[in-house]
Amino acid sequence: MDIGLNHYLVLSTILFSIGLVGVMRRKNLLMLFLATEILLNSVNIAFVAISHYYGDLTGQMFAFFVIAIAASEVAVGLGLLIVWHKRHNNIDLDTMSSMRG
Amino acid sequence: MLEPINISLESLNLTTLSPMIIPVIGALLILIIDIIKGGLDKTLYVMITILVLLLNIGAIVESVGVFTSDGTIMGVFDLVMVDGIAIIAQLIIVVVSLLFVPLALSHKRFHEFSYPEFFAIFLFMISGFEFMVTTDNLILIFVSLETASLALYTLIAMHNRDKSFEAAVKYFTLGALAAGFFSFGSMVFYALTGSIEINQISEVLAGNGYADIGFVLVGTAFLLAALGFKLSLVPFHAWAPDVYEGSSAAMAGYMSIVPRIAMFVVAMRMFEFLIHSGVVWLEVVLYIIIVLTMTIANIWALVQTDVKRMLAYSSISHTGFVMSAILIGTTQSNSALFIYWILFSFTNLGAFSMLWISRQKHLHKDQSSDHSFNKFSGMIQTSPTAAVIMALFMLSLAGLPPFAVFWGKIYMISSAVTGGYTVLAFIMALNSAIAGYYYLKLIVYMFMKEPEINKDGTAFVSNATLPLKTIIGFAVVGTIFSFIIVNPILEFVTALVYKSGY
Amino acid sequence: MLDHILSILIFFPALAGIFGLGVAKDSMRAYGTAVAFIEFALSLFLWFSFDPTVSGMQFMEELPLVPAFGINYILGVDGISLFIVVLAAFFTFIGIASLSDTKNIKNLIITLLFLQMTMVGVFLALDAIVFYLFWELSLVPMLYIIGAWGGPKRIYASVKFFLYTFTGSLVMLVGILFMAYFYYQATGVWSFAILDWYRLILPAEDLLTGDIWHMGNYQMWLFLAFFMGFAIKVPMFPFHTWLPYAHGQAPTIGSVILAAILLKMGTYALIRFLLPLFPDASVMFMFPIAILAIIMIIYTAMVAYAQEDVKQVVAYSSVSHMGVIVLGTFALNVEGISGSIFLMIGHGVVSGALFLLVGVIYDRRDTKMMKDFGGLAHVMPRYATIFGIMMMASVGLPLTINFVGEFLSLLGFYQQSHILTIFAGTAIIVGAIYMLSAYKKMFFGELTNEKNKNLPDLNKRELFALVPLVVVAIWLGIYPKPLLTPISNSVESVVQLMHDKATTDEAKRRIPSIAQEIIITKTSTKEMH
Amino acid sequence: MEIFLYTALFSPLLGSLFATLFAAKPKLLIAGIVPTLLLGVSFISSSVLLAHILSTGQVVHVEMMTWMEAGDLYIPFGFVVDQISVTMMMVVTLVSTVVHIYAIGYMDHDKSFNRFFAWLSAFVFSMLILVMSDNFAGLFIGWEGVGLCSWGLIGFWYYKESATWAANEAFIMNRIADLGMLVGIFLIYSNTGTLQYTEAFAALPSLDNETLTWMGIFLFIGAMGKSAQFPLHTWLADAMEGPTPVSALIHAATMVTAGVYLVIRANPLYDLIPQVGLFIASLGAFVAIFAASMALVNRDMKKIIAYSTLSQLGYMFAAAGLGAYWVALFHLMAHAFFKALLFLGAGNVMHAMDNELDPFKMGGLKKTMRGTFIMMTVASIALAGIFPLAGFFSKDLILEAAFVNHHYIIYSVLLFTAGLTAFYSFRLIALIFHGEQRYKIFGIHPHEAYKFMLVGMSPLLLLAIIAGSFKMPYYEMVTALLPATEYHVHSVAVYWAMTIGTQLLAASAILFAYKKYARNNIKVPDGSSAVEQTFVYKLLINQYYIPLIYEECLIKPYRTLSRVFWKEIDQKIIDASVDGIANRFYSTGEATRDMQSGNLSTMLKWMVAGLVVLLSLAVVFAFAASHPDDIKLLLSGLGVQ
Repeated sequence: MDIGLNHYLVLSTILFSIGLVGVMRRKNLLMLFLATEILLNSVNIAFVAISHYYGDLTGQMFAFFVIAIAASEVAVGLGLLIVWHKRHNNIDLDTMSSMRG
Repeated sequence: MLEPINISLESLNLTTLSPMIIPVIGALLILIIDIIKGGLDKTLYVMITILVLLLNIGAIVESVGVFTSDGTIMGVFDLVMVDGIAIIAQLIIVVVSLLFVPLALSHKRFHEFSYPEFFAIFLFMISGFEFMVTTDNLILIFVSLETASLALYTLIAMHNRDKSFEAAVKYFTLGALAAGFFSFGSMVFYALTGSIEINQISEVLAGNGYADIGFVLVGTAFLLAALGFKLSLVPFHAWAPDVYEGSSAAMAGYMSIVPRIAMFVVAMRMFEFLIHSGVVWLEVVLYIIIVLTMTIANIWALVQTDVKRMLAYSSISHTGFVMSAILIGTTQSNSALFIYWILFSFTNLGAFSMLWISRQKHLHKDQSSDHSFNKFSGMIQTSPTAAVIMALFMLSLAGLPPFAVFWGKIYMISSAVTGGYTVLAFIMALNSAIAGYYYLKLIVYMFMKEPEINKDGTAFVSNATLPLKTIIGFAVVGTIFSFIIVNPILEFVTALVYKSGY
Repeated sequence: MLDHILSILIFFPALAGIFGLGVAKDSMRAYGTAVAFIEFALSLFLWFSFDPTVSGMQFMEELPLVPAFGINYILGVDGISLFIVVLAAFFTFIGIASLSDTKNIKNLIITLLFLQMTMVGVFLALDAIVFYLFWELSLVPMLYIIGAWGGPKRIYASVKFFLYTFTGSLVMLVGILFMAYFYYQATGVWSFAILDWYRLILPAEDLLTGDIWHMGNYQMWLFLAFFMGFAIKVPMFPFHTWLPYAHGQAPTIGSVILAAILLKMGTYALIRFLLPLFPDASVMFMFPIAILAIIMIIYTAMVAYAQEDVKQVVAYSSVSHMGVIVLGTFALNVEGISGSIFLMIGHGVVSGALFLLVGVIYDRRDTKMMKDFGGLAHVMPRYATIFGIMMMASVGLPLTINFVGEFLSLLGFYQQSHILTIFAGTAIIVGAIYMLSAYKKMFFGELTNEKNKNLPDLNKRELFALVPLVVVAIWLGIYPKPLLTPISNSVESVVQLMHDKATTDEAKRRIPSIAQEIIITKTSTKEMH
Repeated sequence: MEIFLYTALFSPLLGSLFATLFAAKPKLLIAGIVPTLLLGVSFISSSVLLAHILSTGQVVHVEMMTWMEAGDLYIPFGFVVDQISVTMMMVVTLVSTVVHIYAIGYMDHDKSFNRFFAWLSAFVFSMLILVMSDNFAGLFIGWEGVGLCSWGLIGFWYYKESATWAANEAFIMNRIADLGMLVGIFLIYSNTGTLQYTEAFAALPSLDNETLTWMGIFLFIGAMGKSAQFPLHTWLADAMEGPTPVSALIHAATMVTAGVYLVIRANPLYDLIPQVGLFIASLGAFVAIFAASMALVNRDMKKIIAYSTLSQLGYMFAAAGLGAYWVALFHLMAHAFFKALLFLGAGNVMHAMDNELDPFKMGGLKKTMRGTFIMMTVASIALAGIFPLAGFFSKDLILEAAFVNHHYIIYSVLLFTAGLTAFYSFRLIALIFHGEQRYKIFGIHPHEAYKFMLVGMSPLLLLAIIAGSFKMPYYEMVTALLPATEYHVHSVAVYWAMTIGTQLLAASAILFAYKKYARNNIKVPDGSSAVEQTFVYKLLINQYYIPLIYEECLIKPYRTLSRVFWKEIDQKIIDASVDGIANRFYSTGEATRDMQSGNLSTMLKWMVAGLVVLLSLAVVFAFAASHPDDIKLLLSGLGVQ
């Protein structure tokens, strides 16, 4: 059987769901970032597939931008993560709840 | 193999970019100055920023003229779309930023302001917001959204307190998730229509008569979640109070106004065509979300012990209030949205600035947080003027006439009435009744209790300098004499909104 | 001068309040008294330059505020509002003059002056939004007065007062916006000018024939929305519970202003808004409201009888009297409405005086409990006399100011319903019961309590405040004509307007037609097409 | 003539104001003299007016100024002096002048001497307004005015608990009746459109009988209050707490007769509704015997006289109810004279006895207090209706009226009451003035009152004797206004039989009373004697337990109910629910704020959850989208268009 658009979309959806689950389950900040990366990249797959399907480049452009943004997010994210680790030397989510209510 | 496309430069009509470019250039300038000679005083950067923003305003005013003469201008491969709401939003963004910048010149030194990067990033963020409102291209929206957000996370983190880092991390993580939502949503629409420009999407959808409504709704759900996060609509609001508490009062005030107006514009572009083309689902969901946002935020604001956190919740509830404009989706309601936000930003910025000038370096022993209520008790006796001004802002936020927010409120409720949302109108009214309580709470503390912590009123103006006082004075004047400026604003806004077809 | 006298009346006190910031603390009372006196003189000037034969608005002023949205700053005065304004000025003067020294008296007086601005504004505004503006604004100074100078539970009382009324008036605000929207639909222009609204006839179902719960029955819904706001202010039963707290905790001056003026806002608004705007709905709700009013009269009178705190007695008695006012208002005929307006003045004078009197003894003894007194007539004959006179005025003895109002109100409503009027008439009985027993507890009997053995009688300042009130209370009881004529003139035009606007037969029947041409002063907004 | 009218009306006010000037000051003789003189002036001008009326027969009518004017309502301050009001004026001014003179002596030692005269003259003023007004509103002013003054005068000794209680009772009971009167006034206005006597009465015949009946009933309710008719009678006996001159003036001669005056004044109305008239007459007869019975056993001198007043008022109402208005008025006048005299005499006795009121503790006073003895005896004879004193003529007329109108029950009741009256009056006389001097054991040294007081009382004495002779000229005068009902008993024989019979009855009652109480071995009853054990005695001495019933069934329930309203309903229900609503929001906030846990992964879960909810909603709606009309319908409730 040949791989059609739907398969890609299903794949991306699955990946996205995995990402969501990860986001919800992970208590480790780093892992959290990775989960978000999965989210974004699952979307990329879909974009690329769709743009191939339609035969126009917009989708791929979007994918590139997403990649770029993902990268810069990681930059900022890791920066924050490092500072946090310096101060508390852990990166456990449950420790950061000084503000509540 | 694509043929090379040749485009004439003027067809790009790059002038449309000018409002966004100016802050970028300014930011680069700052960085360069810092590279050439470091360790310069913050005042320099503040003033440069102010100048840049003034230029920016000039550019926007320019485009106002162009717009009023010959309608919406598309530029740069139709990526940039300068229409009425874009212009108004840009004006709000830049003016508020202009009001924000001097707050950096506080009496106590907070070292984020001593970094030139702070101002550079600030300017980048502004241009990001401006891009966000001047396009209907989902890519550009996405990119600019992220630019602005990432800059914002950094600015928050630069406040360099434990809480601020925590806030930044929370905001960032949730933001990343929201980004995922946004991209997925736009992906769905792209899949449906093969386009990522909102107006084309709407055409295509209208063309096939919303054949596969199910997927439209899915896409909308994702976008709604993403925008809802940025607008801090319940249930996507969870970050807001913490981030407000974590960041400096000034920054919190800024955050309560500028990012939201940008997002409002995006939401208008994204959702109103759906509503008008009869997507009942969106109406219902928005209705529920709005009511939830107004009510729950109010109810949680009731029980706060820290003024800044209370204001955070109150601004959430105000957002819900304003969001109803998008649900109603008439010209009146859309203009009401901007009018409300303009008037609201006066008062809210003023309120946060009042907190900012009362910011101490070190907390008093029986003071739970920076701006706990009991800190303000008996303020009328120790520093009456400050107390009266604070009370003024509170009353305005509570929507008491004749202060600024009142006019926005009546116009908004009236638009609900006119749009046929009777029940919603009453819910709005009753919510501002609930809100009355917690604004009153602060007034009670200030006017009716004996001084507890600050026996001498020094703490209330500990951070005050001339620039800060000027800003507050500006806010005060804007709040009290709003009834003079309401009419011109109303006419201006309505004209522009109407002309851009909302 | 005359063209802007109303604006002057409104803003002079506020301005004076701002300048008051510059006055030294110890000479503040003199300043306040002077300002209040000037204001009072101005109001008298307004009265004398007022033409009693004209039934419509006079001294109208108009200024665009938010013309794009039809909000204009429109002022005007007619027989209905004139005397309440004079009363407001009068009582602020009396109140400040009789003010005994308290902590930060400066803030207090400045607050009072701002309060006066809002009060006068409410009664002079002819634009719904401007009206609403002053209406809401009046809460703030009162909140501060109760909350800062009040008794032990002052914060609870003040916040309750604020939120309760605030909530009500927000519902009213929605009503106002609806009204403007309907006017917009009918005419294509936004306008909040009351006089424009007067010319708007809203659809209404007949209570007897039509289905009243039909959404299209706009009059009814709007009526309810407005009524919500007013009823809480009046305060109508069962929305009255904020009042005892407010009075119980407020300082004397607060109670005086509250009872004398602020409560009148509600009843005034009933006449200014509800009746002319929604004649059919008014008829539709005449009996329900009348029954509420009767409950107010009897029930609160009995509650007043049960009180142990003399101030609470007076507080509940005001609720009871407001019941009569509301009843007279909903008589929907000239006698009734004129009577209720006159009773507003009368109740203002009397209850204000009674609160002042309670304040006198509170200053001396720091208690308001009647069990602490008894036999005061021995030591304070003058005080007992004036209290007695005011008490008799309060129970509506003929030749005192209240009788005229009560008589006319009841007489007016008698023409709508005989039985209900008989019930309402019990006011004169139950009123006598609680007042006389309170008076007996305070003044009669042997002087038992040691602390009362050598209380000083009224001093000059107190006499200065009280004697004029006694004079007014009796003078207007004997010769009410100078007030009654202009009042009934304006009321006639209101009633005629209602009759003309009424659509249902029931309303036409209930609302009499006065054989006279009436003119609604036109505002500058476009005519109805 | 107007000038005399005004002087007659306003000089008492002047006197009152003058006395008020010194109200708070210690005793000042002038504060008593001046009002008295001014009352004299008022009396003289009233007599001038009387002469004027008698000579010319024209009514004096003035309209001083407008009082109320709103819509169709127009009420002036108008005063009229006609045959009726001039009679009342004469009675009022004369009696009150006498009482004033008397009071100067009586209140001699009272520290509130000045205040007393302020109140007393004020009363006269309101009474004059009451009788002279030419419209119902003015009548009502006077009506309430006298109520106020009687409140002030009953409670004159405000430090006495009983006095103040009686004062409030009187005021409130009158208020209850006044409500009836007010409603009557409303009725008249809403049916005739005016409150002026002449116009209103002119409009009456055109009204249907039912309306008229209601008018009559409500007005009469008002009359019942002032004239203390059953069941509103209890206040009158308690009102005796006031100083004796007050009892003489207000609660015997003038105020209590206001009710009778009202009925007489409204005679055109009551002529149209005989059924109500009959009711009034029957009630009057009932009250006559009812009060008399209570007077039989009572042991309080003043209360006894009060009850006799009550019973005489019953006579008046009986006459008025039967349409014999002029007779009622005539009896009113005569009664005013001898009853005032009786009271003032009682006042002297009280002074002599150090305010002792129990006649059983007196006895044998005729030696020491000859003048008083004579006066009271004469007054009592007049009261008993013995020929040729005033009482005979007036009372016999009433009996005749009853008889001739074939109301034999009323007649016999009244006749029997006449006997009782004679008995209890002379029981009193006998106990006070005859027999041995029982007061000695209480160590009291009686003394006669001041000369000038006795002199002051003498006009009343004279009138009590000769008033009867005015009958015919008076008849001539007053019937110009009132229906002339000249009674002709069927036969001379019956007439004489009746008259002599009545006389014999009264005389025998007197003798019986003397025989029983003028003995020397009267002992102060101490509840031991057999008589005091009988049920009837207990019933009478306790005033048929009516005050008790009022206390138990009206006052106490009212008190408790008020408390329940306050504590339970007002605070626990209404206020609590208001606060409850407010607190609900707050508590909800407190309860749910933990949802804002501040934990990052919880927040993430919130967001995802939100998204999931949205998606599931999307799915649901996608299915429902096939038939959107139902959705619209469902949503219209939300106001969504």
